[in-house]
Amino acid sequence: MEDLGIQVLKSVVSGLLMGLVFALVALGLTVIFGVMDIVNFAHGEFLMIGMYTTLLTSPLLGIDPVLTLPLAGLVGAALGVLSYYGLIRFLLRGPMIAQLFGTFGLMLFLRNLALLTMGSEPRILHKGWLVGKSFIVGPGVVLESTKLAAAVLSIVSFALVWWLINRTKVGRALTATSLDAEGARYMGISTQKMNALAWAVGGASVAIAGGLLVNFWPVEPGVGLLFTMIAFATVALGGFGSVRGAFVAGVLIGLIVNIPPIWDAMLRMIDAAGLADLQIHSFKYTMVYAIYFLIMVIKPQGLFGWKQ
Amino acid sequence: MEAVKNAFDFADMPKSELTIAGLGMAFLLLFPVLPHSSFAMATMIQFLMFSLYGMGWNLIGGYGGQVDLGKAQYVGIGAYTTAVMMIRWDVPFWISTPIGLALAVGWSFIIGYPLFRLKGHYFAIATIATSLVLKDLFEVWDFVGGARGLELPLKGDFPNWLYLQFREDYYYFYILLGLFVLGLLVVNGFRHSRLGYQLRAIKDNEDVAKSLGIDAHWSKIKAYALATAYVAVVGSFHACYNFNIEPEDIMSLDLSVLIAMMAMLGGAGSMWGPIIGASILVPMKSYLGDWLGGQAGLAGLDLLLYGGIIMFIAAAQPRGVYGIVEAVRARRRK
Amino acid sequence: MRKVAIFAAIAVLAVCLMPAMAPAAPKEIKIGVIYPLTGPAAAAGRELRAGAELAAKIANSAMDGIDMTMAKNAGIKSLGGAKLKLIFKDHQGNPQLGADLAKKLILDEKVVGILGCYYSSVTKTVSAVCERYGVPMINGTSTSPTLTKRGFKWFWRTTPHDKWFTKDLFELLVGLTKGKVKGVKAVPKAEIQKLAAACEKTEWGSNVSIEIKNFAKEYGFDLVANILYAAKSPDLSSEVQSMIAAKPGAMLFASYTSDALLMIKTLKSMKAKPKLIWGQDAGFDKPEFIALGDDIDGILTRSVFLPSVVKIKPLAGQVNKLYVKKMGHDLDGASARAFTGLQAWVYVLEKAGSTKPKAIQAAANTISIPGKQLVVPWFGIKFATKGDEIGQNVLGSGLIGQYQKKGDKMTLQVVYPFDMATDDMIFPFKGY
Amino acid sequence: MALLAVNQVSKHFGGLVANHEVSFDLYEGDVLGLIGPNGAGKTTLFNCIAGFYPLTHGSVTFGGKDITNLKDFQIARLGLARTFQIFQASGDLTVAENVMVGSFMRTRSRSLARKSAEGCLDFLGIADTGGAMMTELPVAAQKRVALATALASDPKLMLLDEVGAGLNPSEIEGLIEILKRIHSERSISLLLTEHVLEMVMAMSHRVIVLESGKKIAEGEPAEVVKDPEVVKAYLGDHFVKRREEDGDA
Repeated sequence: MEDLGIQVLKSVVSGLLMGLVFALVALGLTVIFGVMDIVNFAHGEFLMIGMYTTLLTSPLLGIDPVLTLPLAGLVGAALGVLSYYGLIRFLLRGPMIAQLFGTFGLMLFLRNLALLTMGSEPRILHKGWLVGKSFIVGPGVVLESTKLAAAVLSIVSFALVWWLINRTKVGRALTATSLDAEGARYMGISTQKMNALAWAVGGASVAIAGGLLVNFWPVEPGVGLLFTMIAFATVALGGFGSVRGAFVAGVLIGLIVNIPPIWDAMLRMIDAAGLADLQIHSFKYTMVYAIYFLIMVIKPQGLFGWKQ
Repeated sequence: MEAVKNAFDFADMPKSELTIAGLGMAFLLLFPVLPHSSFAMATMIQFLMFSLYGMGWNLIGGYGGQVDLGKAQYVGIGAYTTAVMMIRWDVPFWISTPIGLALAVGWSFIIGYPLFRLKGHYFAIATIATSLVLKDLFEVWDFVGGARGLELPLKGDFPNWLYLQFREDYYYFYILLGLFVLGLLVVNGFRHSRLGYQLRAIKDNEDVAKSLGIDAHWSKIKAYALATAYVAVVGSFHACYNFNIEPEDIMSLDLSVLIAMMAMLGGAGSMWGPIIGASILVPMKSYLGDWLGGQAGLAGLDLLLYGGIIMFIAAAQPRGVYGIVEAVRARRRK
Repeated sequence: MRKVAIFAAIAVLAVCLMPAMAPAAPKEIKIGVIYPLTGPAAAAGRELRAGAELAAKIANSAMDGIDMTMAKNAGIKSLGGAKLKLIFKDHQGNPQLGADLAKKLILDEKVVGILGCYYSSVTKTVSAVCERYGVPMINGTSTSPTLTKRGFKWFWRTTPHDKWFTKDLFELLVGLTKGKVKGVKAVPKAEIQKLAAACEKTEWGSNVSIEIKNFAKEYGFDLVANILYAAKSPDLSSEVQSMIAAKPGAMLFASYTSDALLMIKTLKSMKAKPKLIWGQDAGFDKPEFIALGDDIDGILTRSVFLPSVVKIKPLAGQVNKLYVKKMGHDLDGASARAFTGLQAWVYVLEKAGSTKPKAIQAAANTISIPGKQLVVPWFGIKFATKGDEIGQNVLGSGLIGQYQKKGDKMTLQVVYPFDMATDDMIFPFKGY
Repeated sequence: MALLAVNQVSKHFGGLVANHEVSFDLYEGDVLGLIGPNGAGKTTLFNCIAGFYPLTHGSVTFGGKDITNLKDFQIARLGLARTFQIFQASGDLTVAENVMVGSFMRTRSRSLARKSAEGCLDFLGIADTGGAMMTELPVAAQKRVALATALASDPKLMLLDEVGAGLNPSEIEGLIEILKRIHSERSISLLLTEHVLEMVMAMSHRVIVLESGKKIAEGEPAEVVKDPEVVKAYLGDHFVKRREEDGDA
């Protein structure tokens, strides 16, 4: 019983951390969708580029990886703006199908550009303030430093974006654009600029996330897809375009993927060896998708969705 | 009977298109006797398979405008039904395939009902989710070999028509070509059917469609089931052709996305679109991959170009390559 | 419309005009080699290609200072000194593409036989093509046990497979309890009685998982956690938590590189303290893994070749020297086995004295290559012709190496088989 | 018996009351006008009748059958067609194909559907546009296509939402002509909402006035315009002022 209690505690802590990481990764995606109803398939590739930026510039500049984060953000923002003016604004004229198609092309392009220039082998950071450190706080409850930093950054970023959207002039302009692009234009708001801004914010936030994550996660050209799928589920579950929704959904997904150890602890407690063959671990992402599907069936707009 | 007449009615197609289609068909019929490399033959078989996948996808994704990114689950159901039935009970291809088709279509009704309550992006992501859930289940289900997959035993005595085992690829080619022609006729019939018109009306404006007595939800489910039939049959064929199936290969997100991409590149919602898309991307994948990756050592350059082309087409003409053709034709008409 | 027509015509022409290659020159024997030269396993592909190329070079020219019969004469002697020509193809990890390439090699390039393909899933489809066409295929690097369970008549495998490797692990564990391991006193069995395994959910990983389960039972160990995890997962903390919570003495893994890296990092962050960590090759012997440095000091990995083998096998040293000259680094498990795979081809052809499939088949089924001819520390090469593993080399054996930090350098020392040990084993693992 | 009976229909959106206890009857052969200022709840009422919105309270019967809980498409199949104020078409279908979709409500056969569609286009005097795409047509023609599509579904009653909006006076005259023919030659009852009062006044046998979601008057057009409450609520200053502006211009 005690084992189970501790395991629940451990899983919740680990789930919260991971959930905040998922939310952080999904933030940019939901901002972009909120403003212009586009799902960016290349989102994970922005993350990958942020990871490589930190990985490569940190030894080059001789500074700690954490200090390169502004640079990663800058690269992400530039890439976002470039993508917007080079591709996305043309896609906006077409139907949703063409938008998915176009950003998928962007994904292939960026991923294979990385493959061509960086090679396929995964790489990791070996040195840094956050690398390889973790803190034990209580019975077996571990806080890994990179995840902790990412979780803090996640909360700060969400608060910042929330503030930006709800409390600033620019934010109101963004909201106006997302509600009614035509109307916003009459009010003297440049839709183009607002969209580009959304891409800059979206790109920067996910690239910074990447720069931070590379302190713990290995990076390879294909790393994006692992996170893209989770980010998609996060954003859709929360309701496309809802910042609050992405936050809640991210944490929810983090908690879901940490259920298996609790299950295992339960099995040990009741000594049900036969059930161990169920392979609960191999279902952890299955559970995410299944729960996503069930919630969508009950609530087709997502948890906090307001846009169709 | 009118359904059959509709399937053979090509009167609404421009003459130029019919001419090209006729030439293309003649080329396909003669291909095995023309001088060709075996790699070209293998590429042609891939082309036919992806054309059929794309035609299926196009029914719901193109004509219905519902972006479906979960077709691989039905490839899996078709392929696994054929493989399991052959391995366990020696059931020939020609019997297991209709059963696989029925299972796939049944499954499509079960998940189609809740799926089509969703719209737009929610729908697209949900199709990915359902496909991944099914794949994960197959990966731990021992009855179908789990992640290890299934290998179809060689029955010997080539050519073996019962189990679709041949030494030479042209047998497979002609079988696929038969399916391809059948598939084209069914698409043509579908275009002219009540469901076809209704589905396009739904894509145009769902509220107007409903006001015209169209049960949008049910129409989408029906078209989805028909799309599933295509994919499942080719899945069954794939199992026999490849002799080995694994969830990672035939139920992956990659395959789902590839199917959708080919159809979209060629032109979603037009009859020739998926075929055009497959005729561009399949040879590109095979030959460019071989030249740039295998020989020049420039890993990734082929897919980089592929991504570039997709971006360009999507930005220039959202209706794909066929959309460009139509735009040119419209300009000439003016 | 016209544009499309032209485009279609060009596409069509491009497809059908791919010229069928001219028939093989008399003094040349073409072997098709299918490896993952690009894609996620491109790094391994480079090693594999270099290994096979080196073997071909040695076979094609007379070389001094290498104690191998194939180095003595230029080309295949029984075929009038015909030279080997390797035709490399890249399957990118895609089984369907692999099968198409095999057809291309067999029908267009008219190869005598095939070598490949590293990934077991690709080897499966390629060997099925070879079986259909009656073309011999030798496989040197795929370790899925199922490959030789199919009763194929045209497929031979030189490398030991995962069942053997897993068995080696359990022999080592038993050896530990009996004090057979170099530099380690007998360990009370209770210390390593409990095992926890995490294997990736793929063809390969799930086979390893099954083998671990079976052998644990056979050797009397308790498998307290047997996890299949989604490969290329963004988070492994739940898996590691479950493993740690089961309090195992040994942790066993089957992972590719990025998962292996994330797994070690996660183990470290959660301060895991098992007595022993073992990896089923793959991700556990890649340069980026070795670059983890102190974190992997004391970790075990199975292999068939480790650079330290040269200490006990002079021939390996001779070949390794050439390899270092070519590539700038030592042979590894992949390149040594690719080398051996092609070497088997040379000896089979020599014995057959013909390029006719039937003759090659007969030669392969009766060949016996002594262990002293090989760079890998095996007893030799001799293929099973009956029983439930037709085509499997019965004289192969695996190694278990341990990462040990010597000064600044991370080395891999052999700890199993016990009589080949190159250094004392570090036990227990120091933990994180 | 009434063809369409609307009983105490209310529709709330959250706290907002869009329709409040609206009742009226429409008899076979009627041409009924539904007027009211912007935001009076005309379109919402249409959506409630046609089943696009679930009702908050009340019931609707059509042809003696309770259709309150039927789905939109089921109601359409009973013979209640509606047109939309804003007609958006992405342009996948030609005009003829659009109209055929209407015909397909009554037949499965493509040849029959085509014949009926051609008849409807001909009836509306736009037979020559059959091959064009919707987006290529001027607004007036688009409106006629929408009418033709509704007509092709062979309804008993047509709900026409702002069918005259965006048309110039001569186009409106033509439209009135057509609607009269639809009413007389095809014997279809009509329920129309309209901003363009001239049109409603010219066509309707009876008029219902909605204001803030409530029915405030019902009667013959000539009577209703005299009703002081209607004048105050709807026509009032606004109407007078607009008249003057038109005069100035």
